This record gives sequence, C-alpha cells and structure tokens, in this order.
Amino acid sequence: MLAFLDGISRSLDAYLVIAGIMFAVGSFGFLARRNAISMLMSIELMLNAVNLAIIGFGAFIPALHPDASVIALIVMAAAAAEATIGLAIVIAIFRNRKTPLVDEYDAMRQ
Amino acid sequence: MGYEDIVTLAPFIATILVAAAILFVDFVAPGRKVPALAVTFGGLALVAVLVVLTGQSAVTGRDEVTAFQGAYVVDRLTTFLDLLFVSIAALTIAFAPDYLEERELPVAEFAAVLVFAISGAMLISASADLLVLFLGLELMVLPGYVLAGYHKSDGYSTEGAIKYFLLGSFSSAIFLFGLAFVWGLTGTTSIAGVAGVLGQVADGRPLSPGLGMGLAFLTTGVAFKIAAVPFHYWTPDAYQGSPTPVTGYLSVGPKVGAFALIIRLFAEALGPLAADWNVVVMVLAATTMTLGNLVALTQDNVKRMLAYSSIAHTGYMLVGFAAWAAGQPSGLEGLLYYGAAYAFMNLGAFAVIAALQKRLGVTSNLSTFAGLIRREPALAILMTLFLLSLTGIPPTAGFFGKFYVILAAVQAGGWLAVLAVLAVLNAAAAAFYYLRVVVYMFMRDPTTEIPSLTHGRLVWAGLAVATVLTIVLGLFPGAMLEIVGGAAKAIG
Amino acid sequence: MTLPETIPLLGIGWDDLLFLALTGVMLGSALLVVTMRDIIRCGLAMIVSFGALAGLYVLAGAPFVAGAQVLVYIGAISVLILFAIMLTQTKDAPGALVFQTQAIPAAIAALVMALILAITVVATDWSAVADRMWTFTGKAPAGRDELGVAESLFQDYVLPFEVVSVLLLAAVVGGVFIAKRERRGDA
Amino acid sequence: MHLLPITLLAAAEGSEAVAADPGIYATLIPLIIALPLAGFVFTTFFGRRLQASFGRNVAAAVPLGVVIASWVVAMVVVSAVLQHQGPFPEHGPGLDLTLWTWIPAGVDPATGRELTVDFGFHVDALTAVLLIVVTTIGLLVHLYSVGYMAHDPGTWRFFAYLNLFMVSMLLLVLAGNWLLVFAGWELVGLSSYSLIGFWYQKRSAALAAKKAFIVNRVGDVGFALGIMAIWVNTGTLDIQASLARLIETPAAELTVPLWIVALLVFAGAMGKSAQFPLHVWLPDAMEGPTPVSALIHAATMVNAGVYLVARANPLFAHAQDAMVVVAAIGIFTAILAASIAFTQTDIKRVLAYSTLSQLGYMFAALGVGAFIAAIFHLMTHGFFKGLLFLGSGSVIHAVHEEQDMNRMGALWRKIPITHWTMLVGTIAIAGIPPLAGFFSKDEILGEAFKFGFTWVWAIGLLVAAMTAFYMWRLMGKTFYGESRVDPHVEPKVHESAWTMTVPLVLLAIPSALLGLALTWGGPPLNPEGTGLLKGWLEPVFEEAELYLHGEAHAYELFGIDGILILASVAVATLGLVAGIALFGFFRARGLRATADRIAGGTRVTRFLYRASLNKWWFDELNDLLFIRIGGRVAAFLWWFDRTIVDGTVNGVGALTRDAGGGLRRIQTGRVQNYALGIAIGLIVMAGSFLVIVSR
Amino acid sequence: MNVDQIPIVSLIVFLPLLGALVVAFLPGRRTDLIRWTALGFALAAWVVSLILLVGFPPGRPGFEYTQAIDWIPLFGIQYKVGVDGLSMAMVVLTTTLTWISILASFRPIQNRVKEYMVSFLVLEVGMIGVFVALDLFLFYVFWELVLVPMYLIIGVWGGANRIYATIKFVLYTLVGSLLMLVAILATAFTYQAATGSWAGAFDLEVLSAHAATGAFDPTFQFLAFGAFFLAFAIKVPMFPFHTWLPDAHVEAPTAGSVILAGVLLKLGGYGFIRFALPLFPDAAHTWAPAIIVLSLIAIIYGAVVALVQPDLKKLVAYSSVSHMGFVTLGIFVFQPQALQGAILQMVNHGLITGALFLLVGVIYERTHDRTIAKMGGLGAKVPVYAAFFGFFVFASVGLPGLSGFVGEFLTLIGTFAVQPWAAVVATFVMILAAGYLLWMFQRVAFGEVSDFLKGLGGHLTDMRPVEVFTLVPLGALVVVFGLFPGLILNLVGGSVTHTLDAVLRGAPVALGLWR
Repeated sequence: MLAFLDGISRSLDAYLVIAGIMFAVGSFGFLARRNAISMLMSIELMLNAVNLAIIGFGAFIPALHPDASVIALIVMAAAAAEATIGLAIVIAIFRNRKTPLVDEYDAMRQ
Repeated sequence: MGYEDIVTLAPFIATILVAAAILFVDFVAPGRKVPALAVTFGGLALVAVLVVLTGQSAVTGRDEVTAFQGAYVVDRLTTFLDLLFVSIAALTIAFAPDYLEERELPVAEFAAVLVFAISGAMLISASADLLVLFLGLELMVLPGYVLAGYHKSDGYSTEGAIKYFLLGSFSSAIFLFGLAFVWGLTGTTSIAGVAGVLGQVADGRPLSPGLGMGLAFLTTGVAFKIAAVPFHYWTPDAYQGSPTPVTGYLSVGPKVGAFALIIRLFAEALGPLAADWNVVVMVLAATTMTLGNLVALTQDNVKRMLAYSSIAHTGYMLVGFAAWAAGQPSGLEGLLYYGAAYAFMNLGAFAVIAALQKRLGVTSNLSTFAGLIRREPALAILMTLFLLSLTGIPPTAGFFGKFYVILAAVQAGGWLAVLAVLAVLNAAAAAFYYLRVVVYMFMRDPTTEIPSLTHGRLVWAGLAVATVLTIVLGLFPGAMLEIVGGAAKAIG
Repeated sequence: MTLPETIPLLGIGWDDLLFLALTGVMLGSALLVVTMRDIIRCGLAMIVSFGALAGLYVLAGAPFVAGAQVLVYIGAISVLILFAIMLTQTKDAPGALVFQTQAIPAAIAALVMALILAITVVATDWSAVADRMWTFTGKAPAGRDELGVAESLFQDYVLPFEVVSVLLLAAVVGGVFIAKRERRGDA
Repeated sequence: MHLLPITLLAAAEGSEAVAADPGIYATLIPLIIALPLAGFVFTTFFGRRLQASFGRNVAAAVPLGVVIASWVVAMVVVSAVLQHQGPFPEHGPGLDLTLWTWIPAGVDPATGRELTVDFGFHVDALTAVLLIVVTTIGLLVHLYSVGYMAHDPGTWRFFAYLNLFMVSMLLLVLAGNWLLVFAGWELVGLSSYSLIGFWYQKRSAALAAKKAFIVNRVGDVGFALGIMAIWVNTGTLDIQASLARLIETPAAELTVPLWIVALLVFAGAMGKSAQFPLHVWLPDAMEGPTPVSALIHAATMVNAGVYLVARANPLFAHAQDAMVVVAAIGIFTAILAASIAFTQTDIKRVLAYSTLSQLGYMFAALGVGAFIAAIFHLMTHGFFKGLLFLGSGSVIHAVHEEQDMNRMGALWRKIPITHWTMLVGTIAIAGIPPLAGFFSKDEILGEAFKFGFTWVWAIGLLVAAMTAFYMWRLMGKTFYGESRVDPHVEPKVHESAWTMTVPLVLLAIPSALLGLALTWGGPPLNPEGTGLLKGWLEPVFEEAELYLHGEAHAYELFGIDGILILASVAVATLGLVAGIALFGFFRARGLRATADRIAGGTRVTRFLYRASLNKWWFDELNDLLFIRIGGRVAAFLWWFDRTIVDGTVNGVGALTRDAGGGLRRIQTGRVQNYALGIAIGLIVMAGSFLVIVSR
Repeated sequence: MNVDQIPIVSLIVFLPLLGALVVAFLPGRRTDLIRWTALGFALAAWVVSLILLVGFPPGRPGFEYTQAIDWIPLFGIQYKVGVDGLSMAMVVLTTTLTWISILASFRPIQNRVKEYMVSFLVLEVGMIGVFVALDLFLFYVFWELVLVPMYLIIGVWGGANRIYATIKFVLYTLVGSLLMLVAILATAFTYQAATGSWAGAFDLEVLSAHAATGAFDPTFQFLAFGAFFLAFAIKVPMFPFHTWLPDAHVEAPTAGSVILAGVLLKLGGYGFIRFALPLFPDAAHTWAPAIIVLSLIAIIYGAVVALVQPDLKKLVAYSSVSHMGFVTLGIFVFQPQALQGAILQMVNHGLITGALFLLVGVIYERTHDRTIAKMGGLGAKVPVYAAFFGFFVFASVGLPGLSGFVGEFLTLIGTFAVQPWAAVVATFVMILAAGYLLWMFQRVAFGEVSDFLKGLGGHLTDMRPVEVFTLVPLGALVVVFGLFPGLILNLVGGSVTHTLDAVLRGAPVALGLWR
C-alpha cells in the first residue's frame, strides 16, 4: 500500500522536502497570524525547519556529518537568543498598546 | 585556540569586555553617566588601538592573518571596517546622552547594548566562515532590536522595534535557510572553501537548482538587512519609531555591517558566481534607489524621510557593488568610500535631529525645522552641510562617494552605465527633499516659539567630528582613497 | 523477537514508518500551531511538533542534537513562550480574529514556496558537489559519535561557540532591559 | 594688455592712387562731429544745473555754440572738397580718415574675409553736399529752437537731443564704412526717438516716438542684412572698396546676388526715408516739437535713405531689377502721400505727407538712375521744407499751440514774416520757376522721361499738380479767408521772436535761389554747361550713370527738354490755380463750398475722400496685423511657455511626486503585509535565480 | 617678488572665501561692519583681477598663470587653474558685478545680513572657480558650489514665491549637471582606458589634446556631448530649458538677479566654449544644427514672449533668453567672427542685463511692485532714474556705440557667412527687441504719472548716490566696449583661435589680429 514510501527515511530528499514544507508552514503562520506570539512561534518553526535540513545534510552526506550537529546546536542557541529578545519586545509593546495583535500596531505607515 | 588566535581576536574580545565593563560600572555606580561614558569612550579608544595594531601586524606581515582554523581573518578590509564601526559607535554614544537623559533612559545600558551590536559588526567584517558570519549578523542585529525599542514607554519606539524584530527574524530564517543550502551543496562553511568549490562548479554549467535556491534565499536575507527594495519595509517604521540617536545608528551601523556581510559572503564566498547574482543586484540597485527617492519626496517627517533616503543610498552603494561584480575593482572601493562618507554625514544629520528633539514632545516633523537658522544657527548650518553631502553636492564626502561609485559604474559600462545615469537622475530628485529641509530651516518662519536649547559638549564634539570628516572626505579624499583601495584589495 | 524487515500490509520498513509517523506528527502539529484559535493550545502544539522533530533527529543519527532540542526548545523556549502568552492575555483577545485579512494570499505564497522548494530539492543532486568538496579540502570524515560533536565544538568551532555565548549574553542584557518595568511605574 | 592706439591714419587701402596727405583736414573732419558730441555730453551732464542756475538761454548757449562752430568747420571742409583743394584732387576718390580700429574681428581663415571695421570717415563731394544741408539746416533749427523752446522747462534736454541728432546725422554722412553708417543710422533713430518723444508725458508723443523707432528698425533689419551680404560677398565693410569689389566680381562668384543686396540696402533706406509701406511713422512723428519736424522729418533724417542709395549707386546701377523696384516704390509713395495730404487738417501733418511725397520723388529719381537729380531735390527740398516746417511752427506758436488748420485763417497780416517766408516755400515746392523746387523737380521728371520711365514721369506730373494744390490749400486755410482762430487767442496772436524769424528768412533765401545757384553755369540757362551741382557730383556718379545710360545727350532747351519744362510748369500752375480758386488768396475768399461738394459728390469721390482722410487705413491695417494679431501670437506663445514648456517641467516634477505618493501606499504599517511583500519578493527572487543558474 | 611666483589666480579665487570666513566670524549685529567687510573683500578680488588683466598677454592661445597641484593623485585629479583671454574676461566680469551687487545690496538687504554676505562671497568663489578651473573635476566642484549660495540667496531673501523658484532652479540645474558628471567620468575613464594611466584623465589640456587626435569615438562623443549640452543648455538657458529663469529672476533679490543674469548664465556659454567643443569636436558638429535651431527659437521666442510680460523682471528675464540665444548661435556656427560675437555678447549681456536688474531693483525698493501696468510717468517723477533706465534699455536694444550692438552684429555677420538663413531669422529680433523694450520703457517712463505712483508720494525718490555709483561703472563699460570692443576682442582672440582650431580640426585658425 505505501510501498512507494519504502526507504523514505533513508532519503535526503525526503528530509529536505519536509524541511521545506515545515519552512513554508512557518512562513504561512508568520504571514497570516495576527498575534505577535503566534508570529514568533512561526519563526521558531522556520528555524527548526532549517535545523532539520542541516541535520538531514549531516545524515546523508558524509562530508557534512561532523559539522551538522554543531551547526544545528549553534542555530538553536541563536534561535533562543532571538526568542529572548523577541518576547521581551512583545511584552514591552503589550504594556504600551494593551494588545498582542500586531496588525493593530500601525501608528507608523506610508 | 592558541595564543596567536587570542591576539588576533583581541579587538573583538576587547569590545565585549568594554560592554561588560560598562555594565559593571553601572552596577557599581548606578545611573551615573560620567563614569559609564568614560569607560565607553576609553574602551572604544582601546578597541580602536587594538584594531590598528592587529591590522598593522596583518598588513605588515602577510596580506592577512587568520585565526581559529581559518574562521577568523584580519585583513585591511577588516581593519577599515572595524575602525568605521568603532567610530560609528563612539559618535552614536556621543549624541545619545542628551536625548536619553531627557527621557529618563539609562545611558550605560544603551552604551553597553550598542557596543555589543558593534562587536557583531566587527565579527562580520572579520569572518572567514559562514557560521561566524551568521553569528556576527545575529550579534549585530539583536542588540539593534533592543535599541530600536529602547524608549520602551513610547508606543512608537516599541512599535518600530517589534516590526523590526519580527521582520528581521523572518529574514534571518530565510537567510539561514539559504546558508544551509549553500553549505549542503559545498560541504564547507569556510568562505575560502565555498569559493573554491564554487569556482570549480561555476564552469560546469548549468548549476544545480539547489544552489540557485540557496542564492535566492541568501540574497533575500541580505537584501532585507541592507533595506533593498522590495525588502525594505521595516526601514521607515523602525527608523521613525526609534529614539533619534538610535535611528542614526540604525541607518549606518547595521547598514555598513550588512554591506560587510555582502562583501564577505557574495564577493568572497559566492564570488565565482558573480555573473549570476549580479543581474539581481543591478535590478535591486535600480529599484532600491528609485523607490527610496520617490517615496522620500512625499514625506513630511524628517526621520521618515531620511529613512527612505537611506534606502536610496543603499541603492547607490549597490551600484558600486554591481560595478565590482562586473569586474571593476573601483566598484568595491567606491562602495567602501560611500559607506564611510554616508556613515558620517547621516550620523551628523540624525545628531542634529536628536539635538532638536532633546526636549520631550518635539516631533521630527518638518515644522520643527522651520526657522531653525534663527533659533539655532549652528545646528542649521551643520544640518545644511550634512544634507548637501547627502544630496551629493561638492565638496562634501557624499559627493565624492557618489563620484566614486558612478565612476566605477561608468567604467563597467553597458547596463551599469545606464544604472549610473539612473543614479544621477535619482540624486537630482533627491535634492528636492533634502533641500526641502533647508527651505524650512532658512526660508520659513518658526511656527511656534521654541526657546533655544543648550546641548552638551559631547554633542558638539561629535558634531565637530562628523562635520570635519564630511568636509575632509570631500575635499581631500586622497588618504581615504588609499585606505579603501587597500581594503578592497583584500577581496581582490 | 525480531521484527520483519518491512511492516506487513504497509510494505514499508520500520524506520520508514517511524519517520512517517514523526513527520506526520510534526507537520500536523505545526499546522495546528499556525491555525488554531486558542494561542495557548498553539503553544502546546508547538511543543508536540518540536518533540516529533527531536525524534526525527534521533532517526537521522543526531541524538545529541535531539537532546539539545528537547532541552532548549521544549524546556526553555516553549516555556518562555507560554509565559509570554500568559503575560499578554487580554480579555478581548479570544474574540478577535485569528487571521489577517491576507490569510489566503499568505496560504498561496506558502504553498508556492513549498512547491518550489520541493521541486528544487528533488531536482538537485545534493551529494555531487559536496563529495567533490571532500576531495577539494582533503578533510577526512570524522566519527559519528557524540564525542565527535564535542570535539568538533571545542576545536573546529570554538569561535562560533564563544560567539554564541556572547550572543546569549547580549540577548539577556537587552531582553532584561526591555522587558523590565521601569522604576517610576509608567504603564 | 594693449590699449588700442588711437591714432589718426590715412588709410591707403582700396585706392591705387597715392594716399593724399590729409593735412589739417585730419583734424577738421573729426571736429565736425566732435563739436556737437562735446556739446551733447556737456549739456547732458551740466545742462540741467546750468538751466536751473542761469536760465534757459545759458543752457542753450553751449549746444548752439558748438553747432555754429561745427558749421564753420564743415563749411571750410566743404569748400575745400568742392574746390578741389588740399587732399581733395579733382579726380580723387575722396579722403579716407581712420581714427581707430573699431571692431578688430580678424580674418575668417576659411574664406579670407576680413572683418576689421575702422572708426573712419570718407569725405567726397557727395559727403560735402550732405554736409551743407545737414549743418546749415541744423544750425538754423538750433537757432530757431532757442525761441521756440523758450518756455519749455526741458530746454537743456531738448538741446542735448538736438546735439545728439547732429552727431548721429553727421556720423551717418561722414562714415567711411557700412557699419559706421549703420551706427549713425541707428543713432539717428535714437535721437529722433528722443526728440519725437520729447514731450513724453503726452501719450501720443510717447507712442509716436516708439512707432518711429520700431518702424525704422524694420528697415534696419534689411540694411543690417544688406551689410552682412556685402561683407560675405566682398570680405570688407569699407564702402568704396566693397562697392568696387561688388561690381568687379562676376555674378556667379557672388554668394548673395546683387539684386538681393541692393534691395536689402534699399529696405533700410525705405525705413529711414519713410517710403511705402514703412511710411506710417513719419506723420505721427509730428507729435514732436516743430523744430524737430523741420530738422528730422524734412531736412535731414529722412534724407538719409536717399543718401544711402546714392552712396551705393554702383551697386544699384548693376542691379537694375532692384532699381525698378526703387523707382516704383518711390513714385507710388509720392502719389499715395499726396493723395492723403489733400484732406489732412493738421498743418504739420500736411507738411509731413508732403515730405513723404517729395521723398518719393527722390527715390523715383534714384530708381530711374537720375542720382544727381535726386540729390539736387534733396538739397532744395531740405531748405524749402525746413522753411515750411519752421514756418508752421511759428504759426502754431502764434495761435497758441493750435495745429488744426480749421482753427486758423486770415493770419497773413498778423504774422507777416512767417506768411511771406512760407509763401516763398510754397511756391518753391509747387515747382514754379524760378524758385528752387522747380529746378530739382523738373530735373527729376525730365530725366525719368528721357531714361524711358514714362510711367514715372506721368505719375510724377500728376503728383506735381497735386502738390501745388494741397500746398495752396494749406496756405489758404492758414493765412487767408476768414479767421477761425479761437476768440480767446485771437487778440494775442503775434509774430514770433527774432530767433525764430531770422531762421525763416535765412531759409527763404536758399528756397528761392538755390535752384538757380546750383544750376549756375548749366542748363537750362546755359545748355552747354554742366551746372554747379553736377560738376561737384559728377565724379561720384559718373561710372554708374555711364553704365546705365551711356554717353549723356546734349541738353535741348528747344527740343525735348523744353517741352518737359513746359509740361511740369503747366501742371504746377494748374494745381496752384485750382488751390487759389478754392482756398483764396490774401483777401480773396475761396470757393470752399465747392471743395466740400466735390469731396462729398459721387460715390467714388466720397470713397476717395474718406480714404484720403483715413490715410488709406494703413494705421488700422498695422494695428490689426501687429497689435491685434501679433499680440495674440505673443499671448499665445506666453501661454504656450507657461502651460506646455513649463507645464512639462512642472509635470515631470508632479509626476515624480505622484509616483512617490502612490508608492508610499505600499507601506501599510502592518507587519504581515510587509512580510507578504518579502515572501513574494523571495518567490520572485527564487524564480529568477532558478532561471539564472540554469542558463 | 616676481609676479609669476604668486599664485595670483588662486588668490582671486580664494580671496572671497577668506572674506566669507572673516564675515562669518563677525558679530551678527554689526551689520555695517559686515557689509563693508564683504565689500572690501569683493573689491580686493576685483583689484587683483584687474592687476591680472593689466599684465595679461593678449591673443595667445593657451593658458597663462597656470598652477597645478596634485589633489587626488589616484585619479590624476589636480587642483589646476589658469586663465586665457576668455577666462580673464569672465573673471573680471564676475569680480566687477560682484562688488557692484554687494554694494547694491546694502540697503535692500536688512535681515540676516551676515548670511547674505557670506552666501555672496561663496558664490563669487564658485563663479570665479568655474572660469579658471582647468581640471574637469575641479570645474565640476566649482560648478556645483555656485548652486548652493544662489539657492539660499533666492530662497531666503527672495520674493513671495521664492521657494518654488529656488527649488526649481536648483533641481533643474542639478539634473543637467549630474548628467554632466557622468559624462566627465566617462571621458576621464575613456582616456584612462586608452592610455592606461589616470594621469591627466581630468586635465582639460591633456584631454583636449587627446580629443584633437580623434581618439574619442563618435558614439561616445555624441552621448557625452549630449550630457554636457544638457547641463550647459539649462544654464544658458536655451529653449526649451529656460522656464526656470523667469521664475528665478522674479523671485530673486535684486543683487541675486544681477549675478544670475550677469554671471550664472555665462557659465553655460563658457562651458560650451571651454569644455564641450574642444573635448567632443565631432559630436559638436553633429549636434550643431539642432542647437542652431534651438538658438534661433530662443532668440525669436524669448523676444515675442517678452512682449507680453506684465512684470518688469520677467520681461528682462525673457529678454535674457533671447539675448543668450545669440551666444549659443554664435558658438555653434563655428565661425571666428560669430564666436567672437558670442563672447562679446556674454560680457555685454552681463553688464547690460545686470544694470537693468539693478534698475528694476531700485524701483522695486521704492514701490514694492514691478507690475508694468502700475507704472507710468517715471520720467517726470524720477528723471535721473529714467535717464539711466533709458540708457540701458537702448543698450539692450543693441544701439551702435553701446556694447550690445557689436556682439550681436558680429554674431549675425559670422552666422550669415555660414548659415545665411539662420542670420536672417535672427536679425528680425532687432525689431522685436526694440518692440518689447521700448514698449516697456514707454509704459514705465512716459506718459502721465500713474495713480499708483502718485499714491506713493514722497517714498518715490530719485536715485541715491550709492545707486548711481553702482550703475555708473556698468554704463561706462557699456560705452567703452561699444566704442572699443577691441579691448575684449583682442583679449579673447587666442581663445577663439584655440577653440575653433579644436572644433574644426583642420588648418590652424589664425584670426590675424596682429597686423
């Protein structure tokens, strides 16, 4: 029934396509959600998609294997730093505007 | 990680230590600005000295010094850019205290965060490794988000910050995705390695679609950071919202930093594919300068107007970069020259705005500038100088920057010559909105009677530096030409 | 007991099944993250998604990263986000629309992006270039264990490692400043 | 830096003969101009103060003095020229004097044409004759003005202008090259502008001044182009040299055909001498003070055109097509102006149209090749028309600035000197022997007939009759019949001061005798001789006349020439008699009612009367063409400038701003919109790169 | 000390700059001190320029008193200045008009005197600099330097609609000059590419010599000339690029108008002669027919439009368009007499139109109005004024004996020699010029004193001694150059020879001025 999927877990393409889909899902969330924290979460999804791709490369291309994990860890740390700042800013603006809905932050435009 | 590595890394380490020291001083003597500022300027001076020293050893010895298994490089480009970053930081911090104190915002933390940001920019300029490059970028922009929202009780400031942050993170993710693709395809994070591999594959056309996709993601991410159209959306809002000294910094620090990134990434790592991405760069240059100028024409808020103008300046710089990619070394020299000139004149302009906005509640609308020549003649004259420089009127730094970039484009010929013509037409249109400010300062009567303010010595000192540099870089470009020439040779 | 090479009925290997399952959970919960109305549930779905991702890392032979994923994302970031959600709840928030007016264009854009990426990925021979890199640098492939990661981290990647710590420091300094209430209680 | 050496040089250029030593004349000739110039400068700067401190007569003393001095010097020079003394040998080309190089514009190496314009003079018999007219009449007008302007607050200014006019006119006459002629030409225009507009507060005077200058300029365009054409053809602007080269050069080698050159020069002459259709300025110019009319519009300025054509006689002689045009325009102007003079009631306007008519005669003479006759008439006309104008000024003065003849009449007893002198002038202009006009007019008509231009002769005869008639009309309406003078003014009418009457008398003498004097020793009194004037001028026109007419025929008093004399005397008498019949003579009343009846008689006469009264509607035509239509064109062009040209400029600006205004809308302020923009950008970018890398 | 050792040209350029600095540091309240100091420096520059003029050897082609200092050696950019006859004439014109303008500004300018004087002196630096620069880069720097002070002078001290006018002026000029910058760079680079060295790439003399060998290819020349043309045509201004001029003139303060008309417009004509022709001789020939046609349009069109102007300054502005048409016409027929005429016309137009603007300023200061329709009868009310006005009106009409005539006539006669029909068309402006100027003069000076002027009563005073003093030098020069145009013609003979030699590239041109 699903025989065509046999060996999918040993396919780099599968990892990368899934990473791509994940990235797209994150993008969608970022473009479509109104809540600042939802957008933040979407970004986390996108960053994880990147990590998935990195790990995928590491798993299937021997030359990349030793570096993949390290890179993924560093990306993770960077994501954490970003999240820290982001959440702090969200909280700060919430204090000012009393709403987490980003599309209402349009005092400045044109 | 040997002794050699540490010595080579010394400027970066020193920068971090300066930031830490500021925080420490603030912890010891909370809320007192003098010690914090003393540490800041002293520390930055030290950093500058270290930059020069490491740069000296790099230049006198070999063409470049690498450290950390080739992940970190000191060449003349590094030295030039680092000095520029340190100057930007010092000037920004000189302009900030007056403004911050009036709003009861701490000076020390501002300085510390700014120095962190600068350390990121310095890392970019010295990276020989894609991962370091990415981290440098993050280190540069994350404190930038904080700075944008530094006036946290102000709705505009936080709004600008969150827009900046959200979009910045989005673009970082995009950039990172592209980086992953390039790494996956080339198998190395070393810039030299990537260039080597690509140099080999570039001959065997067609290139793989994955590489194209990686280039697209990288280009998008970078275009965002330099605020190239159509990835510029954050710029006006973030610039307008930020506290004015921060706007000044944002408009030059991250911009020059991002151009450093472009040089390291596109010129060095992706250099072999220059023929491929240069088409895109040229299109970006054209759209960027045109849209930036056109929209700036209609702005009544000077900060926002300068934001759009900074977009336009990105376009001019891209012209230089495209000329380099088309085979003219002078393009890169022009870009660097332009970057330096732009940094000083734009910082100067924002410093004047910041000085005017010292009093809380003063907007950056054009009306604030009405009759400035009567209220504060010195500021009005300095502002005029900076605006003329931004317009590109000789003999100012801005003129020579444009001159250089356009020269390179003309040298390259073909479509770049067309781009050069487009650039000067844009410059002419830009004159309209820059001069509009002059109109208000000189030719309109003040709408409200605002008593003249006194400005701190630091502000005057900073303005003096910016002024002198703006004039010197325009009148006697010789020395700077040597420097950028050497820096550009580091890329080849 | 040994399991059969391939699972009956489905005709795929266990690895594949696990992979599919994890993928399904991950993508499914990711979709939930971006579509659900209640933001707290979104946060929880995100934790699930990241958990499944950690599983995928294990499957891909990167258990160290998987561990870090659990610690960093599920343990730290997700919790952080949940706290932030709590902090920014407003009374009228649930009633508000979830999506921007531009949800449909956003969906189309995301779909196009996914499609382009997928097509590109499939059309690319990923190993061709990287293998050549091997010959180019002359660098031998290292071992596959966690020790390798550590070695790599503290030898080849010592600079990025140091920088990451600076980055986190800066983020903390900045984040604290931004998030903390000002002394003279402005709202 | 070199200041140009201002030295007096005798230019040897263009003449094969050994250059004559100018001797004392090198000083005297420039002095003729320098004296009034000094007077002008002096009066301009000091006249106002002098007049304020010491009165009008003192202010007028210097200008008058210099003109007297200038006259004396001129007469010395003239006598030397005409008696062939000193540097003026019998068959010499005349004396060239160079003061300094005016325009040293070098050589065009491509063609070898040289443009070095000397500020220099050329003096020969023609110059001398003109000098006589200009300085003499000028002197008398100055003298007359002392009395005439005695009550005007701007006396000093008037004299300054008069002096300037003398300078200009003398420059025109003395100039040795075309450009200097042109300079004098234009300066004459300027001084006439100033003089016509002397009473500038009067709108009509200001308008007339402007009209005079602009209409003159129309002709000047032709003259200027003519000068350019001459230079292009000959590579020199020296009058004698260029004329010589023009006729020597084969027609095929000329860049600009001779007839075009001739017509261009003639266009200039038409403007200054007020020939149809550029005649419109002259009648209006009567707005100026009367001495001005006499000086400018009768005796000197209007003669400039005649002088110019006469000076260029070799050119015209070799372009006979152009000559026919000259003759035609001349004779047409003559009859046109005469027809208008029939009905005008302004005493000065009648004289003005009469001037036009007489100038037409002169051009007709030039056109038929009777150059000497033209100059002859120029001289006689200068004196008798000057006399008539000054006389009319005296009349106007007497009746308190009234110019309408309908408000005069029966003045002959009250202002006898004026009357008698004017009577002399009238008879002279009518062409009754032995007064001056008869000789010159008869000469013109006779030569026209003899040279085959019978149509010129026929029309000329008709005009002669008309002239006699309308001149008597003037006399009759002014001096005879019943008084129509304003009763308030009537008792105060008195003869003018001696400064005004003396010039009248002094002018009456040549008006009466000049014809005889100038033909002394020649026909008709002595058919064998050549006559005084002819003797003087023969060298100047010899070549041209020879080329045109071949050997001169002997004069036949009892042959064709006699018949022609009889004819012209007969028509003049006819006109005079008709005038006397209609407008009276001393106490005799005329039959004015008859005149009115004729005018209002048939449809044709009614039309002719109205046409004459309205000057054939030329002013209306010009008004339509240049003021209305021209104004519309100018207004349209200004609209075009603002709306189209400047509108395009502003439009580009506005378009740019609008583009900016449109583009700024994409900055919606919403992060998600921005993000979507970035995402779309990313997709486009990806597409582009996929295309690029797969090349 | 030997005169040759003094960098006298630089001295003229930078004396006003020194003056600007000194004035800038004077206390702003001491306006009289500021005025006299500014005047002093302007006079000093004038005197030095006169000294230079007196010692100037006339008629030699090429540049005298050259001084070259390496500025940006990387690109071979030098600070290189020097003068030939043409520059000399223009420099003296500039220094003369500047001090006259400053003197004329003493009374009308009452607020922000310091800024005004500084602007004026800086303006003088730029103008002189343009006329003496022998390096394209330096030339461009001075060219743009002129823009800023003029911008301020119009924008700060101008009339009601000054901001529109000044921005239009600057933007319009900038469009042209920036394109010229591209062309300058392209020229320099083309030279560099051909010779392999940047040395001399911006040096006018080197480039001219290079161009004389026909080294620049026609397409390049065509484009580069186009850019230069645009910059200069806007400055001259030629139809259809002239519409900034009336606006700028109407709004500018009197002295600004004087300098604008007197010197700034000359920058365009000077640029054609000094740069466009020698650098791109082939393109000059290609472009010449079009430029001649545009010049003719400008000559006639400017005059016709001037006819219907309701405002005195606008009228003079449009007359400038017409008069400057002669300059471009004379330049582009490539004929020695015409070129001499064009140069003379530049000087004369500077003097005459400058004076006319001064005169309009005099009446404006008293009436605060420039509407022709409101004037009338000035001759009776202010006779001295009317006399001066009349004098310069006739000078502008082109009366022989005054300087305007010779320039126009030489241009026409030279044009006639090569393009007869162009000369025929242009000559007709004699009528139109008389038309619009005399009509204006009649309405302003003649007739009854208008009600408007009567209403001013005692405010309408005749010329003050200072005003007379500003006009007398101009009037004197108009007469002197009218009678002795050789003073200028001999001075510029070398430049004319040199330029035509370059543009005709045939047999050497000799004017044969020295018999």
